[in-house]
Amino acid sequence: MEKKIYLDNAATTRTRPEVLEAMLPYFSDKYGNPSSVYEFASQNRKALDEARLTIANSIGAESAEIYFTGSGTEADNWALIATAEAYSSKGNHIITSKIEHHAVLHTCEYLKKRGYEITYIDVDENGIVKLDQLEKAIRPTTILISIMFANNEIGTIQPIREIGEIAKRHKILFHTDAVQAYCQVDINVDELGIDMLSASAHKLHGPKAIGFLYIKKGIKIRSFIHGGAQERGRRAGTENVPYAVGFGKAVEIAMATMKERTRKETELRDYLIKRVLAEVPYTRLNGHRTRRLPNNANFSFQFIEGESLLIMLDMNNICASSGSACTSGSLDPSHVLLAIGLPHEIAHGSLRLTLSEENTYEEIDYTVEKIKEIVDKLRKMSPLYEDFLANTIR
Amino acid sequence: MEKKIYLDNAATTRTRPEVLEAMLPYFSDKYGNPSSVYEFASQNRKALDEARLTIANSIGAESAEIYFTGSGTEADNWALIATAEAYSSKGNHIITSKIEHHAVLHTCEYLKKRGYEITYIDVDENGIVKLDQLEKAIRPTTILISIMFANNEIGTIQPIREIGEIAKRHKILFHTDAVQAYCQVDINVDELGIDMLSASAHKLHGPKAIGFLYIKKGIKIRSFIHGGAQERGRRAGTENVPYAVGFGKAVEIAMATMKERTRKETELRDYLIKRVLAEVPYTRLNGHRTRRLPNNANFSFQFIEGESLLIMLDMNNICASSGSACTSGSLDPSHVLLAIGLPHEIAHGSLRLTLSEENTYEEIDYTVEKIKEIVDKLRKMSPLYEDFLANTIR
Amino acid sequence: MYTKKVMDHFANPRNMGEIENPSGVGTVGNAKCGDIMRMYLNIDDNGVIQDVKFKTFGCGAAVATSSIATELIKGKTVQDALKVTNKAVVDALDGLPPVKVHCSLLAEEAIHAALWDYAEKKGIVIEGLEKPKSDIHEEEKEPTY
Amino acid sequence: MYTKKVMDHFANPRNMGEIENPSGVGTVGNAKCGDIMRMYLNIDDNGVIQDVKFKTFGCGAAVATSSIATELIKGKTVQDALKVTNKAVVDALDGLPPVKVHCSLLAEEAIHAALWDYAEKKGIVIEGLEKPKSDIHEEEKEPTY
Ligand SMILES: Cc1ncc(COP(=O)(O)O)c(C=O)c1O
Ligand SMILES: Cc1ncc(COP(=O)(O)O)c(C=O)c1O
Repeated sequence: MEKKIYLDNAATTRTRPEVLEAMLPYFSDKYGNPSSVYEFASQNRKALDEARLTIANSIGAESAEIYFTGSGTEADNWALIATAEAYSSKGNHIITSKIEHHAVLHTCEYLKKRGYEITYIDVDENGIVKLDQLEKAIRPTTILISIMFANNEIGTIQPIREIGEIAKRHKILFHTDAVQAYCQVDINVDELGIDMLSASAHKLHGPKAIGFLYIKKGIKIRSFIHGGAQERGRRAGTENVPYAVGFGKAVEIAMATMKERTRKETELRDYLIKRVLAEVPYTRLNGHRTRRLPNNANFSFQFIEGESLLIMLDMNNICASSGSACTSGSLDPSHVLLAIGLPHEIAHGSLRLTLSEENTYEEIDYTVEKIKEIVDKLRKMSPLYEDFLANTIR
Repeated sequence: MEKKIYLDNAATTRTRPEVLEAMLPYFSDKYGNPSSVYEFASQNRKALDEARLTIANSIGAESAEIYFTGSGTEADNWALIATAEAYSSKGNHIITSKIEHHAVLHTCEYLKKRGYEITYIDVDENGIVKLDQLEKAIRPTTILISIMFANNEIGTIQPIREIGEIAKRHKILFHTDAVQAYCQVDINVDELGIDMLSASAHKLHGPKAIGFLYIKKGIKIRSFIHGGAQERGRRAGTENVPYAVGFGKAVEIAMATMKERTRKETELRDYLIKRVLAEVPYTRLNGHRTRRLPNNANFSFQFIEGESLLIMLDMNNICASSGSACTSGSLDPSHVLLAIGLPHEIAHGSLRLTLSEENTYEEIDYTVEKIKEIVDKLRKMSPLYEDFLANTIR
Repeated sequence: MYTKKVMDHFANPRNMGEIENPSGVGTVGNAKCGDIMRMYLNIDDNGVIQDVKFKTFGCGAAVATSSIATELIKGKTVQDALKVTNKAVVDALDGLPPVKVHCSLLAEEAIHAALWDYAEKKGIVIEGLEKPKSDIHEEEKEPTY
Repeated sequence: MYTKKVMDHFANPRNMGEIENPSGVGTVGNAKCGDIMRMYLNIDDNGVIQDVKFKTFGCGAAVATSSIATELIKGKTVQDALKVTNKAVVDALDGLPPVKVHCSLLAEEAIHAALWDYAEKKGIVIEGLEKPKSDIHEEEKEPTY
């Protein structure tokens, strides 16, 4: 295939042409600083607030509860660090899971160095957080539960409503990293008992490097980035008007198309999963079979290593990933795959394919054929496969 | 005048068409995540590193010393908070000035709540930091001196080299907020003894919401935003490739045109200052007469209030500001004008006009005429002016 | 930021100016906080406000609230003028941004100050009128830097 | 990320496969760390490496370093093969990314392991050859979560 096949939409997505279109006027024409007094600039404040309203509506929140950030990562950092500081008189204990994104895990490590205590809850073999363990982990000093809405590697969707109920029952704040789930599954913060929620535009065909943190009214956490009075005094820095407008546009489209889009993606995903499991031996699907993101498939191919597979797919114009993009280049296998109980050598041989509505059956067919060829080639090269065959034959 | 006259380039600037042009391919075409393995995405890492190199060269630094951030504000927060945490075993004392941007001042307040001690150095009537006071303020526990390169309100340029020498003599880290000075004055970090430097793209016709922090090699401060391994593990979050490329382009142009551009701006600025001081009675220039940013003029008009003046200028299609954009809407007069010794009522009546190379003599002439009319009108409305006249006549 | 009504009163303030030998004059606010209002009143023997003028040092909202306040009390009796609250001023302007609501308080206060001066000069007591604070910002603190 | 040379050796690995009844075979690395290399050697009576094959489980760099390492030692005497350092491997590939340099160490180690096996089988001592660590990652720690 000449054309590139992009199957890494969990890493980032193509900025939609309509989104770019919406942003364009805010660079060289309407470039005023939204904090300025004059009319020319204050129209940009309106544009910002329109985007904010679109986003607020998408999760059943109010405009005043949405704060733009410079990334999903920043939103996660903000939620954790500022809560930790604001509630330190109540306690110093935070509960999270073993399969969070590094934006949460590394922030927890940072907080640990500052004297906070962190409990990392286990997940079952499908990647679902163990609710009984979660509830048992709660102490009088627990100030925050932070559990992701859906996992970025294996796509498993967490029982958010149940976690929200546990948090509420124990009067503990509940933050969820919804960077992967946002605009892929229905989210209503009040119904689900969510106090804080992080999201990021570039996962839904918006621009890279803008996100938001939802903070429920009445939660008194301070700001994370200090300075000017932007974002109602809670997040300083000259506003990114073009990206906020683009984010708003991306959300508008994603919400309008959600039902039909995710139905199609789910069909294509299931077709992909079925073919791979049927046609590539010694292969497993990671993550929950049905409670998973509509666009996520994650496989482990025994006896081979993920990076080699990725490079060979790349040579065939297929863009895919193993684990999260941010950890590539590292020696460690994915902490998520280890958490669901995979042995190291199998965790190393994993492949994540994440779809968008732009992908076709033709692309998937081509990809499956290539996977078969490449896995075969790599197994022929693998001393592990050699040993396996020797043992089986004997 | 039908056309808008934009004289608020210290608040933000128009994104240059060439900059927008440079960014465009990175939205809907080359949209890959730079951390990904495949070729399609790794070309974006190259684009990122080219921008980084352009920026490094502009201040005599190395590529590996430049870290992109989500704003100038974030760069300031990072420098202060991460230094405070990294050096807390050495001490807890930070020295800054009374005229810093809120990105520094409010971060200092935050650190104060966390047990750090802050000394705010005075400035003289021209806004120049008192070096003797600075040196005397140094204690064995001092870990950081943070003094801005040039002030955003009154344009005064600080004696950075001297401050760098003091810092070096006492083996204390020196951070400078160069958001306003960057690409307006020559900066060589090594020659000036700067250990950390913050800058922001949107002040030099780049996009809003991208900045950088220069961190001299060997300085062991941790990251401020935790998560993925982006920016060599020091600043997490999916990279803003389009804006980084745009920032690089803006710097390339700004550096190439600096000499001629600032010469022109200085001329126009001096023309503006001369006319206003000569033609509007009871007016003073704030900031140093010559050691000031080439594009900054800041006046105080006695007996009138700044916001009224701004709105009336706006009615005449002139965009200007009083103090910093972020504090507008607040009751407090500018902390910078108070720090240079202005009484409150005079501080309230200030006007900042900041030029770009796009401004013309014609625009300045028109603006001066309007200022004269409006100041006259507002004084007629002012009880302070009434009292003044009554007292003078008597 | 401001409503059309505010902008109109700011751009074309009504009753701006002075009155020579007024029945009462009052000044409130202080320059430190960035707004000072002065109200001049001419009140006839029936206690009706025949003329009113203002001078204001302050932001757009300060000018607009002064202007509309003069309109609201002109032709009214002293007693009716006393009933003009800051809320009435805000409503008449179709609203003010939250950070600017204090301007409407200042306008109310300025009217009271002028009436107090009138009462003192006449040696009468106006029922329901308290001695106005000379400065409605009194309780606010100075910025820390 | 990788040089052309690395990509070439990865896409078209030289001497990939097994040798039946080799003079020596060695396996290093471990699956935990994501790379395992196995080297097969056929060494003639003059101590010259006549044939070499490899199998590798690992990343692109692991495959490429194995491949180039076989080229570097094929036809060499045991003594000359011992002089092939990991640096030589890296240079022959026109460089490796810093995080991947450990792969070249693994390749060096795999050669040594195969030579050790050969020496043990023959009951000889090869001067300058130390018993290879079975796992060059031994000293590295497990991730904390
Ligand atoms: C001196 C100074 N520092 C910091 C900032 C903050 O920069 P940014 O708007 O990119 O956050 C500004 C401008 O707003 C500034 O003028
Ligand atoms: C679950 C999750 N959280 C956080 C992030 C970080 O988002 P961003 O890249 O916008 O910083 C990502 C993606 O990178 C993610 O998948």
